[in-house]
Amino acid sequence: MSALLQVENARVRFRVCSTLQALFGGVSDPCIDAVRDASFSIDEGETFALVGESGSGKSTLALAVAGLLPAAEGSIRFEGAEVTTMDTAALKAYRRHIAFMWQNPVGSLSPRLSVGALITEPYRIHRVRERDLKAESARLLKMVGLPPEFAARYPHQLSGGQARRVGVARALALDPKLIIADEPTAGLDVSVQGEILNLLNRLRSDLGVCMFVITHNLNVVRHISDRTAIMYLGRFVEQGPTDDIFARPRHPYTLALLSANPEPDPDAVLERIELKGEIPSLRDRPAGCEFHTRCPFVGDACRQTFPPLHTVSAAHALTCHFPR
Amino acid sequence: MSSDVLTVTDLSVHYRTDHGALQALRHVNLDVPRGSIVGVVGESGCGKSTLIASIIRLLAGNAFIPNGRIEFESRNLLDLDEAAMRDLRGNRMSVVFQDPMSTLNPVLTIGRQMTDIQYRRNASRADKQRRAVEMLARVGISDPASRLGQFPHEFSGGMQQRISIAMALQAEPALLIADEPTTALDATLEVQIIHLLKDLQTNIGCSILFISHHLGVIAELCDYVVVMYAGEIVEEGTARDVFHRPAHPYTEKLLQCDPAGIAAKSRSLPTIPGEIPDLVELPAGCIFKNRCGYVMERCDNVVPAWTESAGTHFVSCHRTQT
Amino acid sequence: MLLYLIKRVTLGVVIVMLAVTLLFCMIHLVPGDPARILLGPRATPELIASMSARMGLDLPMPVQVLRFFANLLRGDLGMDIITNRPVTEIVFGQLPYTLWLIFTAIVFAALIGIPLGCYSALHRNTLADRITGVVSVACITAPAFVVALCSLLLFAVTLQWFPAVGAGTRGDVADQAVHLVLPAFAIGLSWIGYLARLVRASMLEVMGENHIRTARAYGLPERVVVYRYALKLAVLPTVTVIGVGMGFLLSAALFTEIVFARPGIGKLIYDSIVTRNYPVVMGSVLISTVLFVISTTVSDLVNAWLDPRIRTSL
Amino acid sequence: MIDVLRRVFGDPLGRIGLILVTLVTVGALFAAFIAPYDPIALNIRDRLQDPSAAHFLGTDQLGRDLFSRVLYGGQVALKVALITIGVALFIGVALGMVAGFGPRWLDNAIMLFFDTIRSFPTVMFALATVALVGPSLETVIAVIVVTTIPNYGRVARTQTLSIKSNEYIKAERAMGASTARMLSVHVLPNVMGPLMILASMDIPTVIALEAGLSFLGMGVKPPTPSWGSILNDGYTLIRNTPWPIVAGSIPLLMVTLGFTFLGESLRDLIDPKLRRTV
Repeated sequence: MSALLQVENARVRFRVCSTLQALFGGVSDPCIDAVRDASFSIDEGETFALVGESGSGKSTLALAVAGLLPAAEGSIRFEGAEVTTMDTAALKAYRRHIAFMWQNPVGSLSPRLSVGALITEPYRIHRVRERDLKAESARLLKMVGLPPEFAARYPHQLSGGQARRVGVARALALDPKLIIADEPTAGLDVSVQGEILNLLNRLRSDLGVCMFVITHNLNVVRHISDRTAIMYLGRFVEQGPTDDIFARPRHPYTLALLSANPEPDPDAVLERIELKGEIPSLRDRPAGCEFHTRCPFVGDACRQTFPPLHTVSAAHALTCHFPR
Repeated sequence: MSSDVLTVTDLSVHYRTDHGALQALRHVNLDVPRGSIVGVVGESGCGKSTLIASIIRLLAGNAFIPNGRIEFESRNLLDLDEAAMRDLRGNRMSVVFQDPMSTLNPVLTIGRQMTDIQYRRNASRADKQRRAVEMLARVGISDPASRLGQFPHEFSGGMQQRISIAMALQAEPALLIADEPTTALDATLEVQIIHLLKDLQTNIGCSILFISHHLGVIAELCDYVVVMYAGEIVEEGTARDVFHRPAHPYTEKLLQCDPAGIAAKSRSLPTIPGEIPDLVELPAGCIFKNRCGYVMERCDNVVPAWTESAGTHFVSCHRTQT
Repeated sequence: MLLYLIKRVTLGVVIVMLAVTLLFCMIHLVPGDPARILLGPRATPELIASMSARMGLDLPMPVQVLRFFANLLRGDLGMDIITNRPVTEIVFGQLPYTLWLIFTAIVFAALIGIPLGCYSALHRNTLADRITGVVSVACITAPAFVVALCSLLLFAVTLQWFPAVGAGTRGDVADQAVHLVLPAFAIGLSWIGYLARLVRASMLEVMGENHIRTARAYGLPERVVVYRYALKLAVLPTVTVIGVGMGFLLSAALFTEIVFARPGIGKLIYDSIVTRNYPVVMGSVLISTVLFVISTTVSDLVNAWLDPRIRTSL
Repeated sequence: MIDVLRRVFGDPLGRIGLILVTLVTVGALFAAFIAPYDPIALNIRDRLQDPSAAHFLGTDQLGRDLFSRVLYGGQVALKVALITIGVALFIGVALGMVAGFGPRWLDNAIMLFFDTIRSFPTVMFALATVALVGPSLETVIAVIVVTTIPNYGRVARTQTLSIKSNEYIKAERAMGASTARMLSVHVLPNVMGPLMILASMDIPTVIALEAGLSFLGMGVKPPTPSWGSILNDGYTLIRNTPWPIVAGSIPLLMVTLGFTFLGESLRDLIDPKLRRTV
């Protein structure tokens, strides 16, 4: 099995206060772990989804994968090459093979460039001179279902859905091997969400590109990803094949997330799992199982010890004392 | 006294723009029965926010109301002067807004803001504070007395939304307007807020006008549902009617599109192609015709009438009228 | 909070030290011997040498800078080379005049400008707002020394309503107050306009924020919404602006003091520059720099005190 | 460009500004054709005259025609304003962008430099320099350049910082763009808008500063006409005649008002959001 991307025990730290402040304020550690012990791999042609709520560290992990944030520990390998130790030139070469789709569709487009210039920006950055930029922009626009006239428009003249498509077109420019999509449907109406998801699915089957999707919306995940990981407080709590996770979620947090997405039916029998309280601060991680402060099924063991890795199948694992 | 707390009749709201009048709301009819929860569903640009702003009469400066009545507890709000209107706000009707981070004043303490809005009560400061503490406890804020002295930014988003709800319900209003109160929150917090609202509604016995684009939440919380599209109400009925027997093609499509309703894994999700028409130069006929799958000849130039499809179920579509 | 204070004060000290060093460098990089310039072309070499020694100019520059700082720590800014009085005594003798002038000007400007800005914001796009807007802009741009000259010409020389020169008799408060009117007006006029525009803009911004909508949605009386909920936020930027504006205020004070022949630090700097009295120049520039640094620091602290969001993040 | 001018002209404030600025500029540029007299020719017989048909604004103590001196004085004012603002803008933007985009220590160092310069009250700094170097137009220009660099630098830095946090810059970085490309293609065009407006509103400040220095006798050398030196003459003669002060004040107020109205009007047209920051 050839993994395109292999992440092992990645840890990303952020400095939250200065050393001086830490010294004065009696804070023992001026850093927090935004991501901790994250391990996953994405195989050729696969779509991997990372699900979590705000502050779970999912976007941070994606930035670390792209080499945009340094990883404090662990390894991130792309086609066998270690990303964490790459120099500037190697990183630039690496970034030819990965492409980002950003959360904010309009905000991720430079406001003073036309759509045509925006989607051919990767060619200019990587000095790809053999291609005819005008023809390329028409080709890319066509791939994402926009008419070629759009090349002359500016970002503020685009609707949310159109800006998304431009973002996809730009991501496709250099025929990347991996597309990292951060909240691909955020801010879109449900009637437009489907269009973007369908587009991503189509590109995947047509081009065979790998995708790394980051989202808080489990409904999105179900329809586009092969494997899914759930993140809480910077750690993976459950990881496995998407179908398995939806058919039989094992971690209480996964359960709660799934039940928080009710179907539009007033008669649906609701077994909503309501979590207590709010996500704890990363500065002050709970002892034992980090989810125990909110878990409806909390037991004594959860307060004491960090839960062991529980393996359901070769591909499906979770960290919980009492898997469902 | 009618059985409805709020009755909106034939309400239109336009905005003056450089290109002409933008007709944000057109001939809207809406009832909120006493003690019920009415949900308003619609996507961006459907006129939800304008509807709320016109009910609480805090419309933008360039808005005007060419026709309509908004009857609240048997008085037409559009006839009231500013003082009378102000007397209703926060008293008989109150609002919970979408973004909890920005709805509270950042430089005043929670306690100050919660006692300020009790200015109508002829009570001592201590008494007002006691009332604030009591309300905070009711919305599930632990150790409320000591938190009165804190500023909004010292609370998390979910907590801020609880405080907003506490403020809104402090005067036990007859009508609570909730404008996408959970959109800015994470899913697990959304569940908490929905349950809180439902509990408080039963306890206090007020009516709620609940605005959301989240179909699942509306289905779970609301008794009646109103579907809006491009400034019009296209369908209205009990939650069961609307979600089980959608009569308008837009409702039908919207329900199909909601990924939460699609249990089977699908690589090709339903969508509603096309875009909302220009509200300055309205097309003739049905407003939804350019995106409708059942479009007929009549849709092109005849505006569909508002008709009863079954009992409490209303719709404006030519298809149901044949 | 304490840490922030320490940081600010350290930064202030560093800035003052850099500024003084810069001034030293300028004096020394400029061609020509200050002692020679001071004594004129007919001075004998011996006289120049002794003057140089007295001013410490014969020492290498870094030593001079260090000596200056060492003396500074003892509160000694050197001697006036003409009158031979301590510079500190001269500077601190003049400082109160300038401080009073600046203080009166800014209070006068705030008292008129802030309410004017509020009024404009609340009556947006009315005729009154437009007129206030145009007048404010016109006031902002009028250079202080031109206003000083024109008001001197009109109110003192032609109409003779106010005295033209000086700061009034010592001890006679009424006389001193009368002498303050025109200079304070000259400095404050542009600040009226500036504050009015600033308060109007920030008031409009605050009034558009969501929490004001919330306050209205609770039926709070408009008076409470404006003065308790909005104004407190809207005046925050003015505090910063006044703090940073100390530099402009001092510059304006210099012109006004010269035009009205008032004592003060600006006049002192001007006179000592004209007479090449370097120790006095150094001393007074140092003091005005310190004044500026203090005022920006204080305004930041006041801001933090007024705005709980900043207060807790410190 | 034509369109912008037309829109500025449509706004009453903008129209006044445009007219005032045009009047002063034309007067200065074509002073040689318009001025009825030589601005430095002495004519002791006609000294201290009140305004008349022969001398619109009267004459000074040396009998020089004040109207002619005012026209030529405009040349000095505009020259100083354009050169200083151009140079200061260029250096300020470069430093500001580097500070905003570069590493933390560089940012701190540049900011410290800005703060130090700013902490000298401008005029005192100018006076000190002029006193040391000797008065001349070049000195005035150099001093004003140095003191206004921090103004532009700080705004450029703030703008850069806010642009830097935008997702489109992150997107560029993720595509592997170099710092030079990000700065020149994506940051600079977005920084320049607000700065151009700020610069146009700084023109009157600079002109006033030059006039102020000349008023103190620290600017242009006599007999070169400058609005400031006209005012200086007027100040010494204040008890004899009001006209030199009037003659010096009118063009100064015209030009400051004109440029400010123009700047305000431009700013409202181009970027209403900027009201607060400038």
